[in-house]
Amino acid sequence: MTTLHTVNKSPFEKSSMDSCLAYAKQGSSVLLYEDAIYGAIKGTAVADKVAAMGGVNFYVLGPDLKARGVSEDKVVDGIGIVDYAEFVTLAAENDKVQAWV
Amino acid sequence: MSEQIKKFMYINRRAPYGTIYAWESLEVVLIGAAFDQDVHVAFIDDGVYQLLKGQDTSAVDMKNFSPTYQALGDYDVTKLYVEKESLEERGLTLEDLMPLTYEDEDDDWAEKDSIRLMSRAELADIMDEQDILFSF
Amino acid sequence: MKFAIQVNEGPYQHQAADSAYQFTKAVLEAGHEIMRVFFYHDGVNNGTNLTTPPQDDRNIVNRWSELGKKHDLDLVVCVAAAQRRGIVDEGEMKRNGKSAQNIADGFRISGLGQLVEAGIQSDRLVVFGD
Amino acid sequence: MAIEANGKTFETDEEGYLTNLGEWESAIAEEMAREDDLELNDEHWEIINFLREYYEEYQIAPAVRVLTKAVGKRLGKEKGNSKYLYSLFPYGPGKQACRFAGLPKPTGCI
Repeated sequence: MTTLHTVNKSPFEKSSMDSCLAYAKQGSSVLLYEDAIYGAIKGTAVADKVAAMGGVNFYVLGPDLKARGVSEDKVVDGIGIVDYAEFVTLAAENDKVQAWV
Repeated sequence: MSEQIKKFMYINRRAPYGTIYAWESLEVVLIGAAFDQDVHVAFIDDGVYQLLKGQDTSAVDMKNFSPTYQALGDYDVTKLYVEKESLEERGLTLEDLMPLTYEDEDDDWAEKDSIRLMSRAELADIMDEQDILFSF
Repeated sequence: MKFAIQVNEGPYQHQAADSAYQFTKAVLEAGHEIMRVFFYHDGVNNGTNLTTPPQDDRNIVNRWSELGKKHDLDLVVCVAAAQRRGIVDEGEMKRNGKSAQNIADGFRISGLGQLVEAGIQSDRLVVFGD
Repeated sequence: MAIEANGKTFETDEEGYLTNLGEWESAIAEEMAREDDLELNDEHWEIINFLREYYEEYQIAPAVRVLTKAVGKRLGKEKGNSKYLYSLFPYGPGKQACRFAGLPKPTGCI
């Protein structure tokens, strides 16, 4: 089964993104939103962790990037930028959603 | 109500008392037990602290709900997974946790352990098989 | 597809209440069904009619009520969590001898079983929390 | 609200549940029963004591189905059914017996 993992905490403050990455299987998807968008930015200490996760699809919520003043060109290559409608699509396309709250 | 049986997993990642999440999540598990689904409860990250022995809240005047985990067997909630890595990272072993058991109706009421120690990889496989994941 | 939404955080304190609303709206716009929105933990505070945010900010409670009215949503506040945090409807007010009720329009108070049932009857459960 | 028992006054909530659970004494259960037109016999006490012990051990009142199973195991099969429990406590073992036993009011979750 495929899972959409959602993370909403800054990886610099909380460990939920680390926990999520430890559980995300090949073929699953990870959506970073709310404060977790800081985990999608190039040149940070966590960017390498994201890059090392082969076979996992990463997404970041555009409206939360924009709200926080992070421009889309700062996002790590390969992370898809989605809106709420695409968040819904991801939730529907995967068999279930796991929230790393 | 729907006749289908789903695989339910309640995921506990928080320590008790600092916030109410652990207790209110246990309340859902107890209520959910009446719905005859295939229930699984996972304790990972700080969630393993919920099962620590010797909790005594008398000096902070909060309700000590740790004994309630021991009632889970009566509620037929018998698949409790504790993640090995989370214990190790916190310098804990199974010995530090409350023993939780159930009586197996299909095996002449033999007392069995409810807690199953799982590696992160094993638990990830079990999580993958679930239909519904409740997070608190 | 049938979605169930669980909201664990109160309004204004945490973006989870906003994210849950935006997601719920997007689910409906995509033509899917929302079978229930269940408010748990501090999330029950999304359902109090005593909220009075300043006029230059969004009104999170009214926003739920309006969306609920428009789409006939089942907005359920957990009774156990609500009792702890002082959210009561007419029935709970009488049952517990309180002087007023404060449940917002379109919300109802019910048991935790409604969350479990939402998990059973929906195709997807999506949790928003801290 | 309040209830008089054993020459003392005990505070109760709107539905007659004891406010301070620590104050419970058997006379309170007797008085609550009298107000419900019941007289407590050994069989009632068997259940009330069972509930108190269960609460003491697990910090929750058992769900009715858990109670019936546990009563059946502890007190005999013929007592482990809701018919028997309702015959003792017409308003239900969850509500009435828990009230007599000085347990918290069930939140009515299902």
